[in-house]
Amino acid sequence: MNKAAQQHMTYRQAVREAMREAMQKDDRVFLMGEDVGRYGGCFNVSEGMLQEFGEDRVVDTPLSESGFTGCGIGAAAAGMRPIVEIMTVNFSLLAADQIINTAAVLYYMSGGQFNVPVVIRMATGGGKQLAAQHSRSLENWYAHIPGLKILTPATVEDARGMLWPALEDPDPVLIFENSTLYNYEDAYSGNGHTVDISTARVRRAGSDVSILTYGIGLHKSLKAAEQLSKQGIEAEVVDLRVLRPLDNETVFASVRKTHRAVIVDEGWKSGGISAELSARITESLFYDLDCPVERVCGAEVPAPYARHLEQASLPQPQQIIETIQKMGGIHG
Amino acid sequence: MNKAAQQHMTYRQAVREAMREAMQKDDRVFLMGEDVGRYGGCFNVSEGMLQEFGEDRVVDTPLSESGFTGCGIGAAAAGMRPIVEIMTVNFSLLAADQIINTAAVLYYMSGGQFNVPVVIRMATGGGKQLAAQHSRSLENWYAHIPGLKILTPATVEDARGMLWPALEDPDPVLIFENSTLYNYEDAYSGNGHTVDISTARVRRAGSDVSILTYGIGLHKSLKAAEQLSKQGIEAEVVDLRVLRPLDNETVFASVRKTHRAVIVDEGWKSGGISAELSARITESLFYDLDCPVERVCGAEVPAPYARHLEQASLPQPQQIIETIQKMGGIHG
Amino acid sequence: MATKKKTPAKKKSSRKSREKEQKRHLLHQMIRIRQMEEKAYELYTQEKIRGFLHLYDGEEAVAVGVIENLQKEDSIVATYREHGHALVRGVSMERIMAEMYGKLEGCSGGRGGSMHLYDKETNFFGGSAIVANGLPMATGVALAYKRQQKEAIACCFFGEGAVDEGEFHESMNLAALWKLPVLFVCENNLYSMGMPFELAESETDLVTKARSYKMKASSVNGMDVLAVLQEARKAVAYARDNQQPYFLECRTYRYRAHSMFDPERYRSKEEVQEWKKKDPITTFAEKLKKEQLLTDEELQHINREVAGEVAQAVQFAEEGTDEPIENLSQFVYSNSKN
Amino acid sequence: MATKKKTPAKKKSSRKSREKEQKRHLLHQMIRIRQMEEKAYELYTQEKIRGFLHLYDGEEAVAVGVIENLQKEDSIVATYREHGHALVRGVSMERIMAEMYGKLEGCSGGRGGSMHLYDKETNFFGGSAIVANGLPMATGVALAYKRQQKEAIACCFFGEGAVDEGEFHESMNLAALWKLPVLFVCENNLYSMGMPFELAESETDLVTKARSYKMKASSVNGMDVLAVLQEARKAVAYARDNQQPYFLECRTYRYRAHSMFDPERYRSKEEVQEWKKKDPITTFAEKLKKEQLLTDEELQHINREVAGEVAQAVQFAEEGTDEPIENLSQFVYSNSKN
Ligand SMILES: Cc1ncc(C[n+]2csc(CCOP(=O)(O)OP(=O)(O)O)c2C)c(N)n1
Ligand SMILES: Cc1ncc(C[n+]2csc(CCOP(=O)(O)OP(=O)(O)O)c2C)c(N)n1
Ligand SMILES: [Mg+2]
Ligand SMILES: [Mg+2]
Repeated sequence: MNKAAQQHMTYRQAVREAMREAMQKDDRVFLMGEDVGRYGGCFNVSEGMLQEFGEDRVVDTPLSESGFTGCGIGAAAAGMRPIVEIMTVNFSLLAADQIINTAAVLYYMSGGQFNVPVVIRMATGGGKQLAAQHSRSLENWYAHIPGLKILTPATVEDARGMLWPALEDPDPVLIFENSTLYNYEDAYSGNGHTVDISTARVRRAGSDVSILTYGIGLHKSLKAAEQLSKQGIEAEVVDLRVLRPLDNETVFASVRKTHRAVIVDEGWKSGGISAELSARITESLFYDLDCPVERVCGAEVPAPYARHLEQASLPQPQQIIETIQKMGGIHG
Repeated sequence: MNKAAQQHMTYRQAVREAMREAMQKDDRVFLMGEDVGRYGGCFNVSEGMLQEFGEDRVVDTPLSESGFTGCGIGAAAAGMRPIVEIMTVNFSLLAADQIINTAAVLYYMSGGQFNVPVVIRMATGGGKQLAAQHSRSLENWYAHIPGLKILTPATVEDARGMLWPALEDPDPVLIFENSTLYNYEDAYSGNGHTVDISTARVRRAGSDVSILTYGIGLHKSLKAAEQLSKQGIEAEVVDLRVLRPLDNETVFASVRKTHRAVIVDEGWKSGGISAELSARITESLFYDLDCPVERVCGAEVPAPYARHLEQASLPQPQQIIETIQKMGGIHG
Repeated sequence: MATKKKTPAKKKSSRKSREKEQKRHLLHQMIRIRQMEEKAYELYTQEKIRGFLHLYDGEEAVAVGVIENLQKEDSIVATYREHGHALVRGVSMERIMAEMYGKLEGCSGGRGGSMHLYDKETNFFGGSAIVANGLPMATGVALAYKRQQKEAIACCFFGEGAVDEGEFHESMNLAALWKLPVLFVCENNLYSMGMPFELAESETDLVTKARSYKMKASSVNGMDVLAVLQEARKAVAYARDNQQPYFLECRTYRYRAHSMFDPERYRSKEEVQEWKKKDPITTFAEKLKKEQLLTDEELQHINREVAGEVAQAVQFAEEGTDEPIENLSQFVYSNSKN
Repeated sequence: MATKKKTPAKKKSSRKSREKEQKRHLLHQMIRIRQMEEKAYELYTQEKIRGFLHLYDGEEAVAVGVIENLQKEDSIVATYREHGHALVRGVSMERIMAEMYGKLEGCSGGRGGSMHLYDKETNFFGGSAIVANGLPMATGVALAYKRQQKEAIACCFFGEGAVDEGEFHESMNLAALWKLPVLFVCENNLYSMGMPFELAESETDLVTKARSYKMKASSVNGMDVLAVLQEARKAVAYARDNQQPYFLECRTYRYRAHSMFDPERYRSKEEVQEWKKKDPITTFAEKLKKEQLLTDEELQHINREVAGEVAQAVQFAEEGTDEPIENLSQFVYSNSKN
């Protein structure tokens, strides 16, 4: 390992560095969104970028989610490489028309003529007592839509490395950053290398059960896995990284090995990515399974404000542990 | 059976009669939407209602999906019983904010003070060569959202009988009418009775496999079941009717009996209702299953215009038949 | 709220005393908001209150001046910056404070928090934290009232940032087209988070903008509670009597950060200081003193009284109960029929 | 498209002949649209064309008058009523017809159909069937051009129904605020499906509405191709030279049903007849004849020529190939890198 490997970086810095680097590399890239400039980004992600790149490339937009997202889509179709920031996924509902009726279909509808190389970043997730309108994890929802690619960086490395390939991708890519991760800090090699945006990754090897997760769920799952290990249960933790298209191979390889699967997702259970993974696993690996696939998901309620209620509505390591302990034939 | 039982009625007429009756019964009820009045409804559903009920109760709205849907939500919260018609689910993306950020959460967020007894009707589905922006089946998508109730009438009886209980329901109810069903005609008892809006129904009894479906899928599934029957395979066809909350009991009872399940849904497979059902079945009936749950869904592409391509993208009876024939241990 | 004994007197002096009473009442209401929020700020730093907290310091004259004109049967639709509106509408400080604590006794049962105060009793329809999302709702409430042939109006508060959103446009058109009794109150505090008004709007004359929907509109100094009171009185009367919408811009300023986290890189300390000189509470108190409607002692008395109310509200909140976790799913759906 | 030999002459007569040529060209273009759509109508009744089909009869002067002013590097964003725009932009009638047939040779490879004509070659960005959905895109295209320091503008066509949508509002504000070279062309044909304009808009003076975004705007008789040509020339020049948006209302009328299914309960036959008297093609042909720029014979010649073009387009479409079903998923995602 080189010296730079000692470097530490927050997830927030990683996203910022990724954007800075992209802007330096390619002058078609620009950032637009509410308060990305003067304010420094509502999560302080783009701090200093206005000063570095100027108003033409770090564009504060009025409160017009549909307008500016559509604008980014149009600019992308006309040769630019915009990074559109929507503060949180909850506000993206106001831009749903542009994302789904335009970005997701333009390439298909035009018979392969107009592609939309836009990157749309947004914060997602709950856990900050922001209540029903500010706490959703709708990446699941967008993952239902053909034509979109859905990335969910959970590590500093991915927050740093996914943006450039997303910009290089000719199709619309949505990047969901769990807002509770912005302060998360980790070692970072510092060499600015990119990562692939098509595969899932095994973040912890194990033989007894596969935990399939992404985003904030990765961190909770790793915690649970540590605990389980003390009890002699070795969980393999798979970070999905990309929710659309899903990387079946990595998931299946893990489940084939462990014969058990639990999906951990802060999003609502019904019709979420957890349902899809469960369905795919039973479709393809039915006879490999030692017991039914389990799901540990967010409670199906609008997020409550009160802390104890909100925490109860989110998947916790303890729940993951208990779910796994009860799985058929598990030892430990 | 009484004489009225001989009566026939189209699905379109059934929806219209349901609306007329509701307006006659309860003067808090009114209909609002684009072209519901003068034009008679874009699918001719509300023809004649403007003349019968006047402009105050059959309200032609400007092209403002978010505005008039939110208006209906507000009016509902203030004591009215609006039926909001959004022409098709594709345009409802423009009203996603009001449906999800307001209607779905108001009751919860206000600690049980303000309920939203609005009914939002919209056409859904493909098959009419209307291409990518006009052919989606997004009822799946809305079924992911806690706080909403999702109805999918597939029969004349349900088209006629679901509206009133939906209006009586204190919560926001979305009714999805598959646009290819409007001309579908069936016997109707004519006594205007209502139906429950909480259960699934077995539309055809069978012992070998359960086909779980709804909307247009019901009709395709029944066709497939007839064919299969000739080959000695008796499929039980379950019409889900309500996509949220799902009626687990009826579904599970059927699968417990047949030990095999196929889900038929015109919507996209990944993360749709088919995934959810598959996941629930394996979670609860893993050891009852003779083979993995199968899914026959819409191809994951934006709808193409060309007829042969579009038809290839939609589930067809033949596909259902072939899927079932290949299921483990099926005789016939 | 301020319960002063009325002394019988000649007609003129009775009008004078009514005026005095009303003015003191306005002052009292503004001070209640200010003090409640100062406490909320403090409690936030102590992590008693969590989530986002959007304070209204500097803007009190708007809520007080407008809401003073509303009748009981009117309704209010507000934003996430709505503590003041809820309070002067008549939601008790105790229930507001308890809500910010996330307690069952809160006005939304602890499920809403600072951004989602609700109170059916006073027709307070919340508390929406999606910018401009309340405008269609207010329009719909007014539509209901019109259908029900009530005399009531819907009063909708929102920031100038909401004007950029499509929902503003659609609601303005619908309300004007259908002649609905909505009072749209735009609290123009010159910033939406860090975005200066003039960088967000191609047309900064909001009255012109409102009139482009053929809606009656006017603008008022939102730092002057009497000016707001008077202009809003006309606006409310217009909406109610003519069954027509009205757009009222109140030019104001927020002293504090947008929410609790905000480096405030977008404006200067001097600018904030300049606006503080126009403070709606201190300038109004000065004015009353000059008019000999208020003594220093009386002002202190009001402040002390309100401090007592705040202390009691905090105690109420502190003693509040937590919703049992098994009730997490309650209110996702209603149980009863309509 | 009409390729006439230029005869050398004196300056004055050469100007005259240029004028003559241009006018005939305009007429020719309008006739091409009209005839192509008459054929499309017929083919629809024969179920050769399916889905929705929105015809432009009566509105031809708008597309022709505006697009005539555009340069090759400009782009167009249109709606589902876009056959005419595509055609006069330079997409061949053959590829348009093949698209309506759903053939691989169609300008969208058969995936788009009537509502989704696209052609990258001519910067024709489609063909969106969601009302107002093209306005943000056009704004974005203009933003790109401005950043790229191209001289190009984006020209966006939409119906007056789109004006009610929030996306109109947001796009107008962004374009004006950021000074983007977009030409917003509102085709005001007085109805959005069955909704009469005056029942949908609180302010029916669209120029006033556009100006409320501080956008330069004007209105023109959309039944008069020369008027449109001239007004659009100014508008295009303004947008290009000043790098600013422009809003142009073209007052026009559609003769046919909204799409192919439409009981037309919302307007009278007489009203349609009245408008037909103002037909952009017949009135313009009459005018040219009066000005002795066109003879009956020449008109017949044009009509015949166009009929030939239409026949050839139909033949092309008929002979087109079907996309193999195994390619269904092609173009959901691109395969190559950017
Ligand atoms: C649709 C939407 N976009 C963005 C946000 C994030 N946000 C919350 S408040 C705010 C600023 C709103 O400014 P303004 O309307 O002027 O009200 P003020 O906060 O000044 O009272 C923003 C951008 C949001 N809540 N909703
Ligand atoms: C967002 C949306 N809402 C509704 C529709 C259905 N619809 C298609 S065209 C149309 C009328 C549009 O009228 P206008 O904008 O005036 O254009 P015109 O058809 O008159 O050219 C409607 C309501 C749609 N396509 N998109
Ligand atoms: Mg503001
Ligand atoms: Mg029109």
